[in-house]
Amino acid sequence: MTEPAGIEVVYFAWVRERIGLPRESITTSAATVADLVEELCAREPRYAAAFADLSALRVALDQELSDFSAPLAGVREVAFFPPMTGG
Amino acid sequence: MTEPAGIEVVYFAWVRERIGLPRESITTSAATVADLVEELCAREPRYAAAFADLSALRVALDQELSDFSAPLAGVREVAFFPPMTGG
Amino acid sequence: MRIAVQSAPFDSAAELAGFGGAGAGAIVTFTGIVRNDSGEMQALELEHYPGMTERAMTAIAEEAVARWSLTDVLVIHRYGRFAVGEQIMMVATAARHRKAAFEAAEFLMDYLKSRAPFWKKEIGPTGENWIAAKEADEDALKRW
Amino acid sequence: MRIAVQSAPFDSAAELAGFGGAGAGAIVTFTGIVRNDSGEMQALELEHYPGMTERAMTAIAEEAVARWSLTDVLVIHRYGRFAVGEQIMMVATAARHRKAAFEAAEFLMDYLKSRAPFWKKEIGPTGENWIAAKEADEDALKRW
Repeated sequence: MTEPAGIEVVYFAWVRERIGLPRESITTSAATVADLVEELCAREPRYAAAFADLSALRVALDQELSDFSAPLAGVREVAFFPPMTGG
Repeated sequence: MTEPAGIEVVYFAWVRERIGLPRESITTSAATVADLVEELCAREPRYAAAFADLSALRVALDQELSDFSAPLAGVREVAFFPPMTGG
Repeated sequence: MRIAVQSAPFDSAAELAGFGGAGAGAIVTFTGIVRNDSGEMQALELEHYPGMTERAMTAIAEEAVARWSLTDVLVIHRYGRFAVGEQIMMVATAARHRKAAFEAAEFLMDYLKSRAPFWKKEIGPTGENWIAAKEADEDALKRW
Repeated sequence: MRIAVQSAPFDSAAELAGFGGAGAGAIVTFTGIVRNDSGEMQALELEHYPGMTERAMTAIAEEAVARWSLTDVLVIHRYGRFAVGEQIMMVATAARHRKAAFEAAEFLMDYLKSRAPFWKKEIGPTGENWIAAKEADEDALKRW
């Protein structure tokens, strides 16, 4: 746990649909992305449903691909989404 | 040697330049392309110069790539040229 | 170098006017078109991550320029709702030689597919369906 | 399928209007441009073998269509005298998937380079020079 900080959390594709909103501002003391996911899952079943299988998810910190073990210190925007399908 | 037959012989790129003409009709009893080359080389030095190194030449029979050992029977057009450089 | 993320259609011919750069001997383009694989698709929806999309596309294009000494590069990717047959994206690469132009274009496509934040959803008569990423797409990155 | 051997310039945009065929999801194009490698070239001359050129180009294009199930193919090759920067040739391939479109375009280029009867001559300030075929060009055919 670190000092509570304000962070933007954004969701895309079916993660957005399961959680039911595209973005939210939260205050968290989660130290890592994994901690943040745990905190969100504890909130409501729709979060637990979206994060049920982390291997099916990707995370970006301040718009750079990252991973679930990454620290959140200094991060302003966390994005969760499924593997990308552009092209 | 086969029955003498009329054949069109065409030259491209530096083969044409060395021989000094783009095409000629000849009557030959050469059985193969190699025989025809030998016959041409015996004519004049410019032919011998053009055909000095057969590994630097390609041959087409009736507009299909072929080789120097191919028979000439039934062929109407023989073309000699260096390796191609299209694209 | 031109990178564009847009919902509007693009005109390949207009985009390629003046494309190439000094010393270019080879230009390769790729255009992606909406297919109707299931035969029942009514539309394709492409969602993206504004901001990150431009960053990711720029980073991928800059890497291609550096690795293949490209004399020019163009990447356009659309988002929004598409009908079957519509152009969805294009890339163009210019280099001195053809091998570099081809390789760079394939590199761009492989990376855009798995590293640019776009997600495709098929709209059909019985509902909507997010298209899953293929393992082969991720594997394709390993050759670079 | 469209195969053209011509001395006149071509307009890529016009050539590609309507190109693709049913079910195409990927279109790859290659355009070859006259480079000035020596820095001293004043013009490039391309000689070809009328009749055989069309036959060879058609055979190569038909093989590409068969091997990669192309939905469309286009090959244009010019001959005559060119200035640096001029478009000399183009190919376009359309297929369901990008891998097939890319491979078929590279196959067409590799074969056109060594199997279509064209010969290039560089015209410079001190004279003319036939461009020699590269061993690498012949080797490139082995991968197909």
